[in-house]
Amino acid sequence: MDLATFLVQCLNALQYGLLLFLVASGLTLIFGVMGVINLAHGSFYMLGAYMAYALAPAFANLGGLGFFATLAAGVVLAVVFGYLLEWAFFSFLYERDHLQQVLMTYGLILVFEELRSLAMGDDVHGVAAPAWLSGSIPLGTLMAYPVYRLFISGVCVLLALGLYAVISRTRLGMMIRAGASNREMVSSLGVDVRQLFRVMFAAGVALAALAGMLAAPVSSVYPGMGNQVLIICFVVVVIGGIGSIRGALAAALLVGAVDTFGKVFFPQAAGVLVYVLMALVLLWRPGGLFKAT
Amino acid sequence: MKRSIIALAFAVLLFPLQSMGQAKLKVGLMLPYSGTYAALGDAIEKGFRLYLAEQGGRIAGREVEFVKLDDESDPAKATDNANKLVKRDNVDVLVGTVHSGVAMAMAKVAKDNGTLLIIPNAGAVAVTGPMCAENIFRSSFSNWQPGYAMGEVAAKRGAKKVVTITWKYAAGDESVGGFKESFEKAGGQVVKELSLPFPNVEFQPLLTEIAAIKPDAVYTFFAGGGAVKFVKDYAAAGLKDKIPLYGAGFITDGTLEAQGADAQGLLTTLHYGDGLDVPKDKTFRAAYAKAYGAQPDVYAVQGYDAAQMLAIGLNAAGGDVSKKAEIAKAIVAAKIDSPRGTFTIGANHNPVQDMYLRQVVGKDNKVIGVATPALADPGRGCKM
Amino acid sequence: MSARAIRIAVFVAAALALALFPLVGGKFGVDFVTKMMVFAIFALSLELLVGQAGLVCFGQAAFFGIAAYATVLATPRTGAASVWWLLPAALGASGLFALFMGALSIRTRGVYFIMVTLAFSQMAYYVAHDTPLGGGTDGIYLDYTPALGIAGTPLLDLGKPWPFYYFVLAMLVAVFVFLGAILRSRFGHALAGIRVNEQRMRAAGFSTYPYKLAAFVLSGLVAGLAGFLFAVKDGFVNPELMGWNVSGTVLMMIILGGIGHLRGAVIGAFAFSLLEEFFKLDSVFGDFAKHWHLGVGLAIIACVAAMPHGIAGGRLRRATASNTEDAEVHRGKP
Amino acid sequence: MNSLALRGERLTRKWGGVVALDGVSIALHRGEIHALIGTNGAGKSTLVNVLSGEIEASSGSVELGGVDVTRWTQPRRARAGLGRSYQRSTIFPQFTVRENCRLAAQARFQRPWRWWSPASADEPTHRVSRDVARRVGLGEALDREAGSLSHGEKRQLEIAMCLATDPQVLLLDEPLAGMGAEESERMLALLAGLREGHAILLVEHDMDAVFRIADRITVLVDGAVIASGTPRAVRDNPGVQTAYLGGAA
Repeated sequence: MDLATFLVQCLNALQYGLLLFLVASGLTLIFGVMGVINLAHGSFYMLGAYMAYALAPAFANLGGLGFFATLAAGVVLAVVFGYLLEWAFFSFLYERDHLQQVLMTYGLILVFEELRSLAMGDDVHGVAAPAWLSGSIPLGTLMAYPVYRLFISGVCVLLALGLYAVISRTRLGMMIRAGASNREMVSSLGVDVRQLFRVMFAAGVALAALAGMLAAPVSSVYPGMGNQVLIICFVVVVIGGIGSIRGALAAALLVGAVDTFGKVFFPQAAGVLVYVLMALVLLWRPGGLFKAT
Repeated sequence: MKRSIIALAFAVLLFPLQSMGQAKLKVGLMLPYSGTYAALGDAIEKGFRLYLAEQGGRIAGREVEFVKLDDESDPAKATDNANKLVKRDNVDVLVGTVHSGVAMAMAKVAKDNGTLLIIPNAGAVAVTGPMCAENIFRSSFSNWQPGYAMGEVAAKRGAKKVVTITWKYAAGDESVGGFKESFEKAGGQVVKELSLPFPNVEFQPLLTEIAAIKPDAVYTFFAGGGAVKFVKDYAAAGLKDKIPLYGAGFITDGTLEAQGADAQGLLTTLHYGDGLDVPKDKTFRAAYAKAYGAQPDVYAVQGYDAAQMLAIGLNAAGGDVSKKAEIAKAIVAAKIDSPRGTFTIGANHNPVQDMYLRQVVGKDNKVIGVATPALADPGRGCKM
Repeated sequence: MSARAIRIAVFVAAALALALFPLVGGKFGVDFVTKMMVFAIFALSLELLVGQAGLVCFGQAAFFGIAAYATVLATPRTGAASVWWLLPAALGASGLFALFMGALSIRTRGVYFIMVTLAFSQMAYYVAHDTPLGGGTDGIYLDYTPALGIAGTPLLDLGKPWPFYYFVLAMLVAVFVFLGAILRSRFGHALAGIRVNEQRMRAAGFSTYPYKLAAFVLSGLVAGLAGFLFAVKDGFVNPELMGWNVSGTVLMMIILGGIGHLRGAVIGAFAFSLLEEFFKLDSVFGDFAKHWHLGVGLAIIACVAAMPHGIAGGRLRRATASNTEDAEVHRGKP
Repeated sequence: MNSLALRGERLTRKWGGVVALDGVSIALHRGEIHALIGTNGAGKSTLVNVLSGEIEASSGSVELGGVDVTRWTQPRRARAGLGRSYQRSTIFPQFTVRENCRLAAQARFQRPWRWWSPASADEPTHRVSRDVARRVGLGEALDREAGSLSHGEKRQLEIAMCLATDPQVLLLDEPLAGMGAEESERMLALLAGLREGHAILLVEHDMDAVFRIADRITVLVDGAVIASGTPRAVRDNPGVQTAYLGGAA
């Protein structure tokens, strides 16, 4: 592998890892702060992708801005959806044991998949990237790198920085950090925990949905797309340490790199490598790379 | 609790028995009605029903009754599901399915129970290879066939060095195997076989690898969501106009709307396509459109032909499904007048058919010629 | 009659009912009940972990699938294998994987444990899925039904529905009795103690890790037995046997039947299979039957929502209470 | 004869930046009740946890019967004779009193692989559970479900479970908490009876009780020992008076 190819592969790994981070960050926050295991998180990713598909025609006449309008509308819808969902299905789950959380959210996956099937059918759909992002940057004679993928990476980096700022600088962030290491303490700080959880959950849903929307043009939208993402995000969260945004970022990038280079160098074992990585991390640090204490 | 379980047991075990006792021909449709392949299952059933409607709802003089079952494309439940149709509903014929793994399980059940099975899609080579049996037929293709045809095309078009890329799963391996066989026979060389785990769709690293290898052409086998994404990524990586992409037909079947401009001009091989100069196709398309208000696809054709094959066999056996030897003899001897053009059934019960070379033009897979005429699957390992 | 005598009477009656069922069940009925009994064994394996040891394992399908694959792969190409060594081989495979998976995952707790077991079972899934060894995604056939005999004389033809039915029934009874004995033994009591309050058990001097690991491996072995029976029954295995919805399904079974006692797993396995069939009945749900997942999903959600104190009662919650012990140490008196 | 049973040397435990224990040294002797007092948050429970091995010390060492056990896990220390009770009741509520004691006793004779023999048929553990239940005054309640006991009885059971493991050292975390006067008296009598043959660390809030029963007292403030000695010496210690006892003493 020559240097140019290697660099491009690094770029690929980075982009994939960043996208994973976006989904996994919501998952790890919901785990860490609220103590809820949410199997339905992948469904929010799917929801986002389908929103990108369904909403795009509504904003088509806005031209280049239509894409951003779609994203904005999707995020708003996702927040509202997450808020209502938390109220309806999750608010009473916090006191329950993990087994019930697993069950409830497993039931939700089934329901979401069927509702998706009823509402949108079972076909595969493509989503167009906005025209001004759909080009490629030529690299050397044959290689080219799609601009849209750079765009995804850029957005993810911005979001990661934004998340970092929120968590390390704001009062909300302080509560999140406190909650991740000690849930009961948050309530003793005089915070309305129910409201905090609802906001957190909505934010988690929005992050996953946004990831889905961003990914839609490169991944297309198809049934069952959420479950695939879910399990790899579990791996990311386990490696990174539950509740740790920093950990999620590091782990997502690590998983992205292992997956990308695994495909190139060990195509036979590519599917398993990520799990081997997880096993190794567990051996070394059962609490993940960045255990939230 | 206990009482409700017993009540449930009665409902589940005994309910379907009510409709027994007539001399209707029971056809068990075991197809995906939910999940990723639901649209395919639907098209197959519509095709099957269209032929039946043309025959006045009867096959070999017997009224047809359908027993439908959603196989969910889940091989873990496939044996149970097939058993349910065979043992509980006592179907005379099994028709299904799309997913190869499920079809493998169905073949096992059909072989064990001697039930007539017609597979209207799944291309698993084993079913008409080592698993072949007198009572198992396929109206579609084997995964090997489109690949083999494309190998010849690629060689004819002057490619010497080719990279293949597919999901690491049986259908992909079989398709690539077919391609490699004919391509290397014609003097070409497959320099690298790339693959990624099914149904992973993160192709970017592999595309980078292709760009680094710089082959003369790329052969690919993907279907459904993966096909859409691969074609788009291939174009986005800037490879589309520089390295020709050849594929088994599924890469552009039912996916063109989603692929848009990125699929234009792609060459694929399959046993069906748009703009075929076959009279039967024209009447079929018109009838299908009239009946369902939509254009048929290759899956509908396969469903239609499954019904035709069933009719041919049963007519020869006087409507008696137990006369398996006569059914098999009639089907193998027949020239089947299909919308895809006339085809026959080989000794291993897989279609011997023209493989068309098709090019994507607009939203059509336009047939531009015959890649390999009357291509028969070798049926390796089949002993009948 | 004492409660214990009643329990034994019900157990004997249920076993007798199952033993007599083939006389009235018909071909499909025998098949269907065989399947349910295999799943009952599978559910029992998970009940041991979840209900008795308090370990919520979401990767149980891995053991089931690995044993099924081992059964197929260890059968020679030329003829039938003897049950006497094929079954131990299958159990060995699932037991070894359980040892590996347990050794790593038991180091984690609570939510972590659930995710880690899920991820490891996916790893097993991908191995079967991506390597040509087991036929890849399409799966692989079991060409010869294993032979059960003593010194060359065949005892039972497991390829025939009736003998196989009774073989599975015997296995189910054996597993039930075996697990019942285990739970009454000192090991079982220690597990119960660990489930309710692991910290207290450690303070008393129990090294809880080996206990949990032993339970994990034992559970893997029992699940492996179910996998072996499944492979023999279907004569075909596929990676989806290790898929996460299989793990989810079996979890659902034990919850439906009621966690905390062995009979719950058996009742749950039967009830769940029947319920699933029920939602799929065209004659009841018409065209909507194809969206039967929706029915199952809503039923599950209703189930959770309707039972505020948990189907499992308070038992599991306390089991996870020890997970927050560290946090309580922080909070209590720094 | 050396009566030293357990010794903690310069034990420090930090939580992030917070120092919960700051170089605490403590020695427990057989035949003595050693009380540990201090305000809420002074680090009493942390010290008990560090001594019993439930949490690791950031630095310092623990010696049990002259053996360095700093690196030992809690179960190993427990098997070597270090028993503890918890502040909150940690009995197994669905089990009977007998079962609770039996389970604790089982830690001594584990033999878990004997799967065919029911736990209830195990004579040695039964004998132990009968003995310890009688010793703490629950001899009549052997077959009651532990969850149905009164608060005081639950605390007694807690002690019984400690005893069932046959410890040389007992770390008792607030055994009198939440008890009525009569129950407290019974418990104090019980503790006094245990002095013989055991080294006892008693964490307690009830000052009257502590000064009545303790042979030695250690006072913790902000994670550090400010005084240690006989009850009289501690009572007279001016530092303790200002920091802890206020003007009351």
